[in-house]
Amino acid sequence: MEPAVHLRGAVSLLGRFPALAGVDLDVATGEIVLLRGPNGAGKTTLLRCCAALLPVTSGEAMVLGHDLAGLTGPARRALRRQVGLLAHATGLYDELTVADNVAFWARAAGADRADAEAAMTRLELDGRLRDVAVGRLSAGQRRRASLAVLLARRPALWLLDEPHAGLDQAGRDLLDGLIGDGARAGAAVVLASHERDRAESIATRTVTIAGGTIVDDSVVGAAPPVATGARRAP
Amino acid sequence: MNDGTSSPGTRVLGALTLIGMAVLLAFALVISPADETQEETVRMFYVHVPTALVAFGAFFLTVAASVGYLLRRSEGWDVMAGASAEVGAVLLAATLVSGMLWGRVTWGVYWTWDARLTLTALLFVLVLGYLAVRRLPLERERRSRLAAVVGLLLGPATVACHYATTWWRTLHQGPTITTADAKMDGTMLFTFFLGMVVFGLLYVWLLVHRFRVLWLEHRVEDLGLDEAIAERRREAVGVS
Amino acid sequence: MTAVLAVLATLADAADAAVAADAAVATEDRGFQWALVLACWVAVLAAVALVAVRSAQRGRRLARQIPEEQRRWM
Amino acid sequence: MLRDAALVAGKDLRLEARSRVALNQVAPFALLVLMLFAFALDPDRGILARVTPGLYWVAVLFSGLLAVQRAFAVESTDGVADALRLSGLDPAGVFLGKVAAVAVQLLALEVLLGLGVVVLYGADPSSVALLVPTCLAATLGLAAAGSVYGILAAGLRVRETLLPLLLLPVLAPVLIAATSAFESALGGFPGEGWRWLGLLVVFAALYTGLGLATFGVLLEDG
Repeated sequence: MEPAVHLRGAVSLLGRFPALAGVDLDVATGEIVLLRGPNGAGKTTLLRCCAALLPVTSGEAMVLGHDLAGLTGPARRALRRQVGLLAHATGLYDELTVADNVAFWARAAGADRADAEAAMTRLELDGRLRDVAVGRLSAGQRRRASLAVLLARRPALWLLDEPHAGLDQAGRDLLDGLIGDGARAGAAVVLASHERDRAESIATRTVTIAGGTIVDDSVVGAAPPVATGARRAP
Repeated sequence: MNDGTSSPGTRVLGALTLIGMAVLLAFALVISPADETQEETVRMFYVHVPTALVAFGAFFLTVAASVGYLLRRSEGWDVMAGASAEVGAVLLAATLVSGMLWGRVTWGVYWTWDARLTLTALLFVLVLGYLAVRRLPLERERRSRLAAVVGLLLGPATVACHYATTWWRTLHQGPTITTADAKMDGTMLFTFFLGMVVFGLLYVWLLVHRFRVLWLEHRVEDLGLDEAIAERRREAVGVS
Repeated sequence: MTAVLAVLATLADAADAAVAADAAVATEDRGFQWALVLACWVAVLAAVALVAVRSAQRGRRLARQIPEEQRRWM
Repeated sequence: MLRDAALVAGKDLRLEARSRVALNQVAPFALLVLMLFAFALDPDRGILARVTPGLYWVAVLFSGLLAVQRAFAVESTDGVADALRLSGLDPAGVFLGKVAAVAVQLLALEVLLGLGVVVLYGADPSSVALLVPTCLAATLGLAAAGSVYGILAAGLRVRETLLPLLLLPVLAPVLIAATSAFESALGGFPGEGWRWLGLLVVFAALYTGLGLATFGVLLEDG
């Protein structure tokens, strides 16, 4: 089966700085890859390249069956629609409520209102928080709202940049459960994290990146964890 | 002599332009007669009208090259659009200066809201905006793309501005100014066409040089990329 | 743009005032016409020359930084 | 495309309903401009009445600039620009949605400013047949051109200064045409105004078409 992500010698420039200096990486569907490495190693750039948000200047880059080189409008849109990116920024409109935000982004990706409601329920945002403007949420609550958007869009490739940051214990457990469910449902997951213990417990593979290249790629062999939340998966 | 943006071709072109300019100056300032109605001020037209027309041509090339870039995404079109806009901006400034000085001596004021003068001023601001986009500190590909769209939009903007300013002046029945009311004799006509040729040559000459300067800027940007990648990879040593 | 037009309008007003003083002389005086004609040509040619010289300097500085084979037009 | 447009427009109007930036900041600003003009020009000598069309459209232009700036500021904060690119929305749909939302807000502003010039400057708005279509066409042109340049400048650090530089000269024909059409209408000789209305319609159609064609390029990595 075709890997979800296939990179060979991928170089990506930020201005004149080679943030990625030749990356070789394959991620299969159903895999949970932990991406670790020091600050400035290229983790975020790698995730953004996989989302077709940054151009790969040279080298091979295939994501979800699309060649990133020469990707034109409609094909690029089709690819991006299947990618869920959880970045440091929320990607939400601060002045809209959680419910409005999740509904808008879910519907933009072709999902319907029911998907949005189910995702909010799953992230425990269906109570009081539902009608609160995103700008007035705490950092952890915002992260949950971003996760709800990701979940509602049902992406085939999850790109999570420091997903545990800012979440409380319950939130982290919930997130781990979601990641496990996603992978079992056939999504490929790449998560960049400094929190080694927590991330390693869910990852099926650990990849170390430094200086814009992969320096270590080892199979951990952990089975995806079972969802811990009492609620049913959406 | 690989020390700049010259080549045998541009040297010949440059020599032709300079000789042509000298001949043009002789005709414009000495040989051609003063006009009956406009007297000596007609000598400004030999610079005013050619710079204006060539500047419009330069604009047209910028628009065309921008479209070319959007279709082909090749560096050459992008650089061509930028180079043409730069030279066009200089020529437009020359048009404005000569137009204002002519206005000063003929109408007694530096500026009137003549349709053509207003259009030229608008175009000048439009091209300044375009050049501002070209100087944005962005990744080259993105900057080229934004510049190409702005360059493409110069076309319809010019057309819209043309109709708006023309109707604006004619419907308001302000001072109607026709610049072509002078009766031109043979020498004057020859001087005018010589001016067109010389400023055309000047444009092409400058265009080629600016194209090469912008091209070199890109090459300098690319410089040391392999070295930078190797250096970046050395950061990885000892991390795993 | 409006700001620019406003500035231009102000300039025009200022010019108006200055011109009002010698308007009568202006149209008759050929010396004055010649002065403006020369000013016009000098301004245009000087501007073009300035741009050309600066461009040449920049081209030379850039060309020195890159290897020979990338300057094949020369 | 139209579904995406409706989605984006609905989202923008909901955002305005919640934040009330246009209502609480842009509208008072527009009225303030009208008052400042009255201070700057002597209102007793009929100058104000003569230049009402121009002042009205200058006020609309500046408020429109603020509205466009606001409409695209919300798309460039906190990862929203990335989210928009990942959303799968059709760029042409996003463009139409933004145009529609900006146009609706501008039309509301124009009604307010219209009341303003009637009350403050004593304008006579009886030639509705020309005034209303002029407003509609000018607004569409303003919103379309504004959206093209708005998204172009949205992700940039210099957007507050770059947008006026790019947009205002492009909108000069709209200012000239709308002002002239209003002059004809208010001056009681509407016949001449139809030609200007034609120019406004062509401008609006032109920039809507250009926006549909180029928005994908601008949004791709904008």
